[in-house]
Amino acid sequence: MLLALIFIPFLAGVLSLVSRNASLRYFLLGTAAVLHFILTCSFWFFPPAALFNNWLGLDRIGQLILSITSGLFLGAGFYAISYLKNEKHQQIKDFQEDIIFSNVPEAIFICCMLFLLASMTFLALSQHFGLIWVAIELTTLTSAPLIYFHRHHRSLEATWKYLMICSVGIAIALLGNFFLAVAASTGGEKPVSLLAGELVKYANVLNVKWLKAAFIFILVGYGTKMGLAPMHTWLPDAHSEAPSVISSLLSGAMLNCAFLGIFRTFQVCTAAGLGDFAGDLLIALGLVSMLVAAVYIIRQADYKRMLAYSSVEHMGIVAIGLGLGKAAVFGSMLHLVNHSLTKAALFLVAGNILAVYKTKRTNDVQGMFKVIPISAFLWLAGILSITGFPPFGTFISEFTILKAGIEQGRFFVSGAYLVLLVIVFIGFATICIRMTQGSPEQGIEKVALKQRFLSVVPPAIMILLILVLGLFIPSTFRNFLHDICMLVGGN
Amino acid sequence: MFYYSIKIFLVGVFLIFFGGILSLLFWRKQKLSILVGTLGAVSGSILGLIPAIKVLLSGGKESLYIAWSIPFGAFFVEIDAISAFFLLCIFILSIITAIYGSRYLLEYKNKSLAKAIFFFNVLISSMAMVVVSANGMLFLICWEIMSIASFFLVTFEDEHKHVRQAGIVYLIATHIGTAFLLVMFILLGRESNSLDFDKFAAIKLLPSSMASIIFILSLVGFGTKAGLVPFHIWLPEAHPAAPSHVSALMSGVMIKTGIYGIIRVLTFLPNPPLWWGWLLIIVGAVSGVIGVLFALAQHDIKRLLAYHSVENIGIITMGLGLGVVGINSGSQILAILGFGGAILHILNHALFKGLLFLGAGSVVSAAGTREIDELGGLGKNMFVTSVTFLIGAVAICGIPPLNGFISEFLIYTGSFKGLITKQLDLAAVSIIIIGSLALIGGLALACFTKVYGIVFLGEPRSKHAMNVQESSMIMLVPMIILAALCVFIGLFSSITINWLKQCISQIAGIGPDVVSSQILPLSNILIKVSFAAFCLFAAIAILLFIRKKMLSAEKVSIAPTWDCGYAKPDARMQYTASSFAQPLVDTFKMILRTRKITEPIKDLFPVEGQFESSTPEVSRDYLFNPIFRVIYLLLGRLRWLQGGNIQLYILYIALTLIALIIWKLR
Amino acid sequence: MLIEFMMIFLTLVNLIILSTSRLSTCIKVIAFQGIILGVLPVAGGQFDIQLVIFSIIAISVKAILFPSMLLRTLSQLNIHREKKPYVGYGMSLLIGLGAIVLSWWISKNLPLTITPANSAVLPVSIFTAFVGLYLIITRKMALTQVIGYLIFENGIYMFGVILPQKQPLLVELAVLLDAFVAVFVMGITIFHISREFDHIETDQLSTLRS
Amino acid sequence: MDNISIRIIQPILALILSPLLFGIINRTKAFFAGRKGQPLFQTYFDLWKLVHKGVVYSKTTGWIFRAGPIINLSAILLITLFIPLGHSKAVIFFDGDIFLVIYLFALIRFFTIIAALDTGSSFEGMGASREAQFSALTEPALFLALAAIACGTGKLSLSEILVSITSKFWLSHISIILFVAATLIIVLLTENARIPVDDPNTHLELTMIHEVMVLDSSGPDFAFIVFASALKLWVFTALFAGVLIPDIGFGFWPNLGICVLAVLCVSVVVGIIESCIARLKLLFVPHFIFIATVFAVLAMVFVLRK
Repeated sequence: MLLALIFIPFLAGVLSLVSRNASLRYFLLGTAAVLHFILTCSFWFFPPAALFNNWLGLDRIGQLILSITSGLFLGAGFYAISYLKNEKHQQIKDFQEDIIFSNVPEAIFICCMLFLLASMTFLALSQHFGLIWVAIELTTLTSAPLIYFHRHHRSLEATWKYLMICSVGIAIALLGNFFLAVAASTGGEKPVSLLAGELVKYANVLNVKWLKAAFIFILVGYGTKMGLAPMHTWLPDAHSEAPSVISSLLSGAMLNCAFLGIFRTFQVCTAAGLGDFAGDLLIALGLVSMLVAAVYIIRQADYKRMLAYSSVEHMGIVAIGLGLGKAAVFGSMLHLVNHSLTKAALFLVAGNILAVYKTKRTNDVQGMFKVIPISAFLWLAGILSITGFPPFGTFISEFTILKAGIEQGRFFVSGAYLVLLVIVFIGFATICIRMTQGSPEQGIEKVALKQRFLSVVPPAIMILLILVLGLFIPSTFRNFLHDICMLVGGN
Repeated sequence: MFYYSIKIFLVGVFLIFFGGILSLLFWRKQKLSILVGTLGAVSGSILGLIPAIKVLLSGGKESLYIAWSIPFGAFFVEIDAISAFFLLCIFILSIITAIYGSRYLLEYKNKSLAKAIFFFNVLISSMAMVVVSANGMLFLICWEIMSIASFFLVTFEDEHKHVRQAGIVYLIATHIGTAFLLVMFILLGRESNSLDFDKFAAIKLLPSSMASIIFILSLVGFGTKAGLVPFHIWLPEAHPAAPSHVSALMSGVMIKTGIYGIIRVLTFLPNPPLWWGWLLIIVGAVSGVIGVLFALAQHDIKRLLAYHSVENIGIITMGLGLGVVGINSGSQILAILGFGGAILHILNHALFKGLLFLGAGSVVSAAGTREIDELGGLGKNMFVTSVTFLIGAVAICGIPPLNGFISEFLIYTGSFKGLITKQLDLAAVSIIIIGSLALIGGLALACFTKVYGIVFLGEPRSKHAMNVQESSMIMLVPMIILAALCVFIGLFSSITINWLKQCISQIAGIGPDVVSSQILPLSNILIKVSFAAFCLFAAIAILLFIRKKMLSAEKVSIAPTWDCGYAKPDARMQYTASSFAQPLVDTFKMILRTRKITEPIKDLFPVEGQFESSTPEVSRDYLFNPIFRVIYLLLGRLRWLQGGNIQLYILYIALTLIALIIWKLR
Repeated sequence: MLIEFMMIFLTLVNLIILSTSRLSTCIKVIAFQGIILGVLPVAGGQFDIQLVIFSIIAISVKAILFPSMLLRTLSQLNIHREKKPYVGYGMSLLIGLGAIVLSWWISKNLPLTITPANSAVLPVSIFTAFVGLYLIITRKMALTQVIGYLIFENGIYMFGVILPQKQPLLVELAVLLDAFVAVFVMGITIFHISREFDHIETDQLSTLRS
Repeated sequence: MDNISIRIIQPILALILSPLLFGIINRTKAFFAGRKGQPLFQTYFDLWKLVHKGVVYSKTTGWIFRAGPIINLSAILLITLFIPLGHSKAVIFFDGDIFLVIYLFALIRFFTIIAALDTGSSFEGMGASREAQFSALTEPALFLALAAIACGTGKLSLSEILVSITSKFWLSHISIILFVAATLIIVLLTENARIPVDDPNTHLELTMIHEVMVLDSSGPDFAFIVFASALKLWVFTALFAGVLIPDIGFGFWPNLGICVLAVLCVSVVVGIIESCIARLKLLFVPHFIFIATVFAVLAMVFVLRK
């Protein structure tokens, strides 16, 4: 089963690479996404058996990440079909500078999307730290060509930075893995293998100092991929230059995958009684991320970059939640889900806005309610949700984290967290809400009317899910999240 | 059967909400969508009134607890006397404004009204839910929904820049307020490890420092919504921007939810220290005086009314402070008078401020401008509007025999009672209350004589005011009802005060029977007041009769106004609002900081001169803007981080690594 | 004995890289490093067949594939020298010397209970990693940065080699493969860069900011 | 002497005697100016004459202008029921009737002002504006003064306060009495539009406050207005006298007589003041009123000192 989960998208990718026929490719993309989703859903009811003596297995956290990824990919996949149909023409006029550029061939694009899905699945399933590393590197490599979809110098620059920075970061993470190996080997009489389960089980015999080193290196390494400041620098560039559907995938799914790597290491640390040590690090980086995000979100001139920075902020929130431990972990996990759904939806809507207004500058976008009412509504809902307004789920998760922080007496952390949240909100409110109001310039209205069905349904569903999560959390899901908290000694 | 009446309430709330949904569905057929929305609002409100009135009169609690799956959350709603009182205000004004709005909205040509109706209904239902929700999570969610709904109503005419600006200011202000509330609820929950209100109330022996922190947080958080100085900056922006019936609802009851929050928190925190009372009274006094002063300096009628909301919130807060002082000093009558005056004033303000905003609305829709100086002489063509507005104006100045006087009368009596105890601290707070109330009264009178005199009397000052005609009956009837209610409470105050017994006793934490025994002499006094009022009416009637007799023989002639010998009297020569207010504005210029642009006329045959004055919000210009400017500056300092240079980026990674190692691995 | 010499060589070539501006030299050095790294596991003396296979693969990738790829890119680009870097070559050399001392000191203080085949391996690996990172940070050419990345990874790889507990072969191979693909993609990107900008100086690649 | 039928004498006296005050004041001024001056009962003649005249209404005005005088007169009539002459109970009294009285004055002010604005004349507007300004400033002073005296006596109703100003109390609280009296006299001058705040019989409209507001009134309406202002003066003087002169304790009638006498004297004093002081520049009037507030606060301080 698990292998099937990995190989479906992989094979589909290969096929779409070789196939000559566009509609066939779309078909492949759609079917792969659907199959993958169905399989993933089935795992909720029939837990699959682990493979290769536990090298591949599906534990709670993996299942969470996997489900998010699969769900988002389903939405993004269908959105991508409508998007690609829009982007058919060979030569495209760039709207920022007067340059003509072409797109990466569709085959490569779809193939890479599917490969990305495969590698993310692989990551979610892999239980061995070596494999995790490999998988994360794979996600980087498969997503790089996607960012370079529009062949012009800005996306090229973004791609280059993405590649370089992430590779360096991941290399550092490799060193962290080696340290982990050292810690595992120098502790007890016989070396412990790098399987997550084993490490957790024998955590008490691990060598503490090396474990600490390992966590720091892995945190910085995977943190780069996850977008924690100040290693986040690739993120806004990549998200703003990639096609919106890709940005939504990167922001909604890939960041979580990097987070998974950190989470597993954190798991080992808590098991070894280093919870506070690791927690402090996570909180520190989390706060820095929120600060940096706040710096760039106020007065941000480009709404896609805005969303990207907000991803940095929310990754910071997730890190803080994990670092605070106990009740906060629940909030953190919930926030992971909420952020993925909201941010993905927002990026997809941003794609619609871009398609109609032909600009990424917030000042040039006005009167969305008159031009693209549905997208405008979704956009507004998304903005409210991403800034933590009830009745959206994000409010609950952020509130939970804040509550835990205050109840643990971490007043400075909680205070900074709250203040930064408010500042970010101010940034969003002053910039993004204005886009929906007012009346548009002439000439835009005509473009408006034809808005593809597929381009609004996925984000709409995601927003709806967030709304549901804000009003009602199924008890099974709640217990599920509680089990995840148990993994890191939460409650 | 036991939960019967709260179920009714919930059904009502649902009806209101459902009406909103329907009106959204029927957005194509404008008339229909307005109809269903209004019907939903009215019928739902009437249903909701039933349990509210029952609880308010008979006391007791109606509660319903349903477990809820979101963390710390529970669907826990409870109507006690306090909630019931606020529900009364909310639903009455909702019915009135909904009916009014159903006609008023038609003024907006070619604009989709369904959105306005929908959010209006959402606003009503969320307000109702806010005052009954007995669980922190539920409260916060309803609270924020209320904010969002009102935000969309404020930005209804979002094609104007200033409206968008107002909306943003409002949203940010209310969100910052909510941030304080989050912390407050979490702290309360920390003490009682639950977010249910009954658990909060069960907290005893709270460390006094913690209690004070919670109180301060609630004062800031709820004060922002209520519009206490200096957190009131959003208010004078938002109210003019919104459609008038929405302003009436917002100013009449929505900002009162902030007061509700403060009261609710006070019931959680037993035996408050004296300085809380001091704080409340000082904040209230400042809000009252500042509010009325700025109101005096405004030229925009709705903005002026908005500032008067600040003033009245100040009066209410002073009443609360007096009550707190009473509780602290163990003098029950003081507590009863303070809290009683406060809540009665809440009701009264809901009535006459609603009335005034509706009146302003009908003026605006008739004349098409909010500039007071452009109007004049509207009283002749708009008789009903002018009379109802006059009643509202007299009431808000606290002049007998109308309701505004009664609530101020209670607060005055309370403070005098505090004064004659000759205890220094009681006397001191009483002096503050008396002095500021007196000043507020005088200034409010100046302000409303200005508004009424300039808008409705004299000659039209511009073509806007030339040939206006009276609004339709659907808009007039609600105003008449409100005016009637004002008169009723003014004349039968002793009855009204007895209705509020339960509520007062619950706020003050005094047994109902004690309260009624304390209220008895008070209501006797109020009966005397009503008697005096009737004497007044009798005297008026008699004098009218006498004058009729006198004039029956003599001739009554009509002539132009005596203009002291000017050749060509002209409407432009009339006193304007700004010239009327100018002496007082100058007297308080060091607070108001009015900006004037003057171009005096020169030499014998002068070319035209000009004079402009504007009074911007001081606390925004001198308090908040600087703060935000500093924050933006500091954050802006960091913008070089994302310099675009990849080598630098990778250096960050290396440095972070080193820093973390040095931090944690030494 | 053998390892001792290897280490000395490695240190020297690292220093050379720091001080040279000639790209081709850098690439040759990469190849040289690759060979050494490939031999290193077996150089300890124990002849385990799995190890041998792996080292062969490693050599073929690190010492042959990478350099050839890079050389091909270089020939396409028709440029030979790194223009002026952020830090001059002499200065870089000094810094390199400092780094050597530092890495020896660090490796002294590391509580490494295991004994590697040779006490020099650890410091040299650290030094190598440092040099790689240093190149990435201070040089402007995209190509040089790729080279830096390779060296960086080599350093880390060396550290992995001295671990007593071998990663399973599969993982090792996967790691290699990843590195390979990474470099491959980077090569492509560099090609595009050169075509887009007709130079590969990444300090020009800074239009996206804030 | 709590029997209502006797207490009713107080308002009746007010009705009868109040127009006399203007006469007295004018005579005093005339005396100081060395003129003969108008007859003492001039005001009565004026009222009589006005009552038998017709009225001229401006075509700008509406019902407000017609209702104003009536409402004002009835309000002031109502007030007289609360004002005790001498140290006995008034016709109506209850705890807190002070507020009712003060706010009834506010009612009068309100309708005077809007009636003035109803004519649309710039002069009457100007008068209205000044009236609004000054009365807004006097209100705190009056309130604080009454609060002080209430605090001293420990009573909340006007009648009881005055009743409890016995000679004993008077001696023990002389400082308070004086401060309150000082406040009251200033308030009296301001509220009744006397010099130095306003000059009732100048005819330079620009300097007038109260007179200019009634420029357009005529006939019975004007009669009502004049009568109302006479009553207002009476009420304030009675209050002033009641506070200043203690209960000598010979029962109701002597007190009444003394009080009436005192009222007349006060009007003489007002006349003297008017003839000694020049009219203040309008900009200084707020300062003048502020002095009253200062006195009131001082009184308060002295009360709480005990």
